[in-house]
Amino acid sequence: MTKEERIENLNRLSGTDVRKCMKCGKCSGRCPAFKEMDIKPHQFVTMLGKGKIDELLESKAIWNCLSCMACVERCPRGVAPAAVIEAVRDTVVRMQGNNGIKAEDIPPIVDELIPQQLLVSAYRKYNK
Amino acid sequence: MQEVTTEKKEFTPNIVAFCCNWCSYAGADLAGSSRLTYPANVKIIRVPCSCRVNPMFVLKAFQQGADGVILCGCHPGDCHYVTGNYYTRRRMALLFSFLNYMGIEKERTRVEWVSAAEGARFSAVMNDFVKTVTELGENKRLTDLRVKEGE
Amino acid sequence: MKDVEMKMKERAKQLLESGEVARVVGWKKGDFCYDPSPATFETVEELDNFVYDYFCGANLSKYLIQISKKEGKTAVFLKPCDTYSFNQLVKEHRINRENVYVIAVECMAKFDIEKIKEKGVSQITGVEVKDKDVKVSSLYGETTLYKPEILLTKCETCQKTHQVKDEEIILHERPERDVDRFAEVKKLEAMTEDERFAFWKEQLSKCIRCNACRNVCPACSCVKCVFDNPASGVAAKANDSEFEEKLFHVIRAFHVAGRCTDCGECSRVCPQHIPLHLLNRKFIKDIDGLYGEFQAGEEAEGKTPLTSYTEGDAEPNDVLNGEAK
Amino acid sequence: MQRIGVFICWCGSNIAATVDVQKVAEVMKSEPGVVYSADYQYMCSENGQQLIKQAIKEHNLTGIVVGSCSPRMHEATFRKTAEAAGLNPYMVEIANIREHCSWIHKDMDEATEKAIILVRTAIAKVKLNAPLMAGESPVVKRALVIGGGIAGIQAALDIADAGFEVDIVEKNATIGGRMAQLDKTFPTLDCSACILTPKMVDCAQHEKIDILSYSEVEEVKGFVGNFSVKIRRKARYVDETKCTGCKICMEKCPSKKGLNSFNMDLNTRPAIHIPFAQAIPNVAVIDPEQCIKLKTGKCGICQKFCGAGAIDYEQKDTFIEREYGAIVVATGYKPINLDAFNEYGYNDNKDVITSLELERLMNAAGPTNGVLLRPSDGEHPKVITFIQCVGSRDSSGCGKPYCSKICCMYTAKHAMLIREKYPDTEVHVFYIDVRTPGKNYDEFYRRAVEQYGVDYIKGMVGKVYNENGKLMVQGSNLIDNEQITIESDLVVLAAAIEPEPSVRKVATLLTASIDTNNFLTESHAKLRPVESPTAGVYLAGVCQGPKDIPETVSQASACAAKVIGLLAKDKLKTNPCVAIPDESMCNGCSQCANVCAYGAITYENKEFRLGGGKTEIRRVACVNPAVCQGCGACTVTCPSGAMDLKGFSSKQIMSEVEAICKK
Repeated sequence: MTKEERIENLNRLSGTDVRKCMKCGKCSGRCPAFKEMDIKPHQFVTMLGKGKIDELLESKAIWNCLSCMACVERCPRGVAPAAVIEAVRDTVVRMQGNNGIKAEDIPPIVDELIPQQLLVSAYRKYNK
Repeated sequence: MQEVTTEKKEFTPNIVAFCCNWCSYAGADLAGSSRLTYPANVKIIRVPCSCRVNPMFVLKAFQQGADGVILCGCHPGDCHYVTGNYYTRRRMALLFSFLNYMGIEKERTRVEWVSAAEGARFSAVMNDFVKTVTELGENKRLTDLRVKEGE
Repeated sequence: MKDVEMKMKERAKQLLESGEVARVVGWKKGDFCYDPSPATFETVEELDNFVYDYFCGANLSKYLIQISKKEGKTAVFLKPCDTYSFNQLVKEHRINRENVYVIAVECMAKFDIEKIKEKGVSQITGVEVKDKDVKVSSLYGETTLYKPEILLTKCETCQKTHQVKDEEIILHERPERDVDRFAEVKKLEAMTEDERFAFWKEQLSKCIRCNACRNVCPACSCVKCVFDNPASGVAAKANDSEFEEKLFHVIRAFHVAGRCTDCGECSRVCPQHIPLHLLNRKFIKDIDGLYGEFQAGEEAEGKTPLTSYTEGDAEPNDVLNGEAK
Repeated sequence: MQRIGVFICWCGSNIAATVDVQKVAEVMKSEPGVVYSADYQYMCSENGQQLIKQAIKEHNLTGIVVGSCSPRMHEATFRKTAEAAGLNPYMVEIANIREHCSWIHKDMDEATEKAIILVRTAIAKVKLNAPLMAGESPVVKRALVIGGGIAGIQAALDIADAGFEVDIVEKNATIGGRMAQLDKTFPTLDCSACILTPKMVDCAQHEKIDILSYSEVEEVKGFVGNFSVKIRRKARYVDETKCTGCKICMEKCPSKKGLNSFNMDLNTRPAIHIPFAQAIPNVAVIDPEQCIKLKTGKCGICQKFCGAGAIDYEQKDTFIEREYGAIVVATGYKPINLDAFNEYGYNDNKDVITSLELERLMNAAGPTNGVLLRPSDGEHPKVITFIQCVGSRDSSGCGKPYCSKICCMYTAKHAMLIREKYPDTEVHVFYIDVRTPGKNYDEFYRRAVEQYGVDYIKGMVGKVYNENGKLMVQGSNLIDNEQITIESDLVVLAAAIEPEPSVRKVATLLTASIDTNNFLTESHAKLRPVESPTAGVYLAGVCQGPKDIPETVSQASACAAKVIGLLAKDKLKTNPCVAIPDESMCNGCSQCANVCAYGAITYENKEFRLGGGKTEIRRVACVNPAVCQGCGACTVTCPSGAMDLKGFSSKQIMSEVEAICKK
């Protein structure tokens, strides 16, 4: 994948328009995992906008993000920083070349309380 | 074969342009005062607002031998009459789509928004439209939809 | 169907006898079994000729423009498709709603006598329907036809339901259907410009300008038609260029755009069998696609798609180039 | 039979260099209906016009076509020329053979041929022209101002000073509006009341101004110059003519627990009250929801104590109807509701307040007599955190997509005032951008930073939560790329502002258009910024868009200038090119009214003869020529073609089309 394709791919995966960001920092202001993150939520948005893909893919923060979606909830511009982080995380997982989860792994771990939707999205996320 | 090609070269289409008084007609004036040329076969009819253009005027033009009809108005949101061109936009979108459905070449009809400041754009739009219609050739279809002669 | 007719007749009688209404609008028997016609019944005696059967395709709504102006209340029997036209006319202040008592009647689709004749059956004396089989009796004997093949064009894709009623006479449930009324339009859209032009040229060349489509259309209910208006510049009488003659159908279709309820009467009455409904349906399809689903006659008030707008509407050029939305 | 004269202008060499003007004039001589054709160097010159006038008289012309520059240039000139020669000015058509021909074409033959067609087209049109008369309508020399805030006050004063009667309709019990609630005003820090109340008094004392407080507009009929307005005077249970404003009733009233809306509900007031000390009119009003007498029938103490005998529990809403020539809308704004922003804890913590509440807390006439005490415990706050853009620039759907414009400046003002009055207070401001375009505005903001040491933090707050009685404000510091938490005693939210909701009703009554944010739309964003598209209606203040006091006052004065210009006329000349329905063809279907942006079309039931002694009543459209602007939207909507446009009739345009297309 070329860099351009990768940027496009990240934009598509995240489904968010980074140009809508007005750089207010409310996402990072709200983030409960802020201190642990090497790249902060608002930086994910601005760096994707600037095409700094390599730095993002190197980031440790993608494993610190709790996916609590507080940043998405609070963003005044309808930008979804968590979705960008998620997109980077997905890309990294996929680049590792391994399926994170196999279909046959699922039944034993199914708990009745786990929402169906979560399973489906987890399967989609961790499967190449 | 030979004959057809020479005939095409000589063909100059007859174009009717409906322009709203406040934006596009003024844009055409500006094109004039800036000496921005466009072909002489474009003739402008002044209307107060693009929403004054009745589909019947457009049809009449075609039926009388026009080869292309273009409507120009203020940019949406800038209408002198506040909402006029919004109605134009719907009417003409539906009318032109309908004419195309009846087999009329879609290149013959066009709506462009040209402000009073866009003299250069007016000229560019007209040049482009004339070029498109010239390539398309003479309008034979819309002169008569009901009678079997024509084409 | 006989049971429905009985019930309707009974109800009409009650309404007239009690004086609740001054007249009832319905259908009366014709010379043959297949040509009932719209009629006004003012006395119980007149009801002897009342009929409601598989040939009562006519839309009664338009008659109410004049009738609803008369003194006293008028009861009218409306099929599902007729109620849309009724609402649209109320919206346009053409029908005085207070003066009309609407009785919704069931409709199991109506037959097209021309299609029956095309099947080689003539001199018809009656029909009997059982599921999808239609037993047609004629002077020459009996023939069984397949119901879907002899329906009026407007009934083929009808999924309409009553939009207005003061009471209803519905004895049978209508089977659910899943049909795409735009299928024919889509087929035409998929053709090339040349093919489309050839199609319409052939169709419209058949037109004899009898004005039947205009006269039957509930949307074409102008006090005076634009084609009869010398100031419009299209009236044939005022113009030697025959403009009106040549582009009649384009203008007519545009005039009813956003107001046409797709009742299909135009195609039903066309003596030349021009599929005029395909013109109207193109507008309906475009309106649905560009400005959101809209069914004229669903509401008895509000604006039509052509008298409203949004700031982000599609650009005409984009629509032409298939780039809208 | 029409007798047409054609006049081809050379425009020096502007036209003559590319168009063979003599040939054009010559060709036109043989056009049917043309009885005279001539060319001249400059038609618009004194001599050229003389030539036209002479020809009109000598040849008894019934219509003329001038082949010249754009009608946008000289149509008016030639109309006057025609009129001077006794020809109806609307029997003139211009063929634009300069801008649309000679200037854009180089080939003489081509340009001449086109000029011939353009002149022919104009001839075809003028043959169908009909003499038109500009209608006249009288002007009622009185203006209505809706809203008694600073915008309404300024507009009213300016109009009244020009000698015209003005009524101010204010829905509250006093005029003064939002400005009366403010403490100091930026960038000069004058006391708001000190500059506003004299203007309020001026209004009250002005012989031309009538203040209708506690009143609302109920119905508007008519059109520019001739509005007829029905106004509801709400029952205030106090006779305005008798009340002296002595306030004894307020002292004696036993029901004192009503929230004081003037103080943003931060303290209470009696059921009978005067909203604030300098209220105009200085007359009490009874809150019927709170008054014991009105609720239970028992009490009546205020009536007992009122020396003027002004209390009247039986009072009912009354209606008055007045005529106006012009209407100014100045309905103002309110801060948005903050329910959707629970991250700032506004509803959960007493010490999270809005800026407007802070204004009252800092005002000497406010609930704390001007001493800054926090609402929860009355203590002096030591750390105060301001949060800007609360609900502004928010496209997520919770707030408003626009910038509220005034918040940056008032926040700087608050921060500065607090630091000056209480130097031991720590003041932080979270901002996204600081926007200070205005005279002395940026200097003002910089003073807050440089002189008063206000801590500006670039970043937004993510949440405010209460921890052991302290307000923890957690937000971004984007410059240092860190997340910080400030332990605060008071949090002040710069809530977005939105148009006062009652503007919707006013807009509907006036058929004035309104945008998606409920701001009234101006006629042209740049060139007609204080006029509504509805003729005779003008816009002042925040009802048209966010703005601060200086801008509001300028706009109000601009409105006044427009109103004065209108009222100074005895009669209004109306554009005669308006829509006209042919009643014999009208269906009364309402489609035309649906597309009319001006509300110019109404319907009435008319009786028509059907022949044979029969008649029929039909609903038909009527166009008010004083309101119609002549766009023609209705003409295309009309299915029967009953609606036509004078000066641009269907027949005229059709004939132009024909003239152009004929090969």
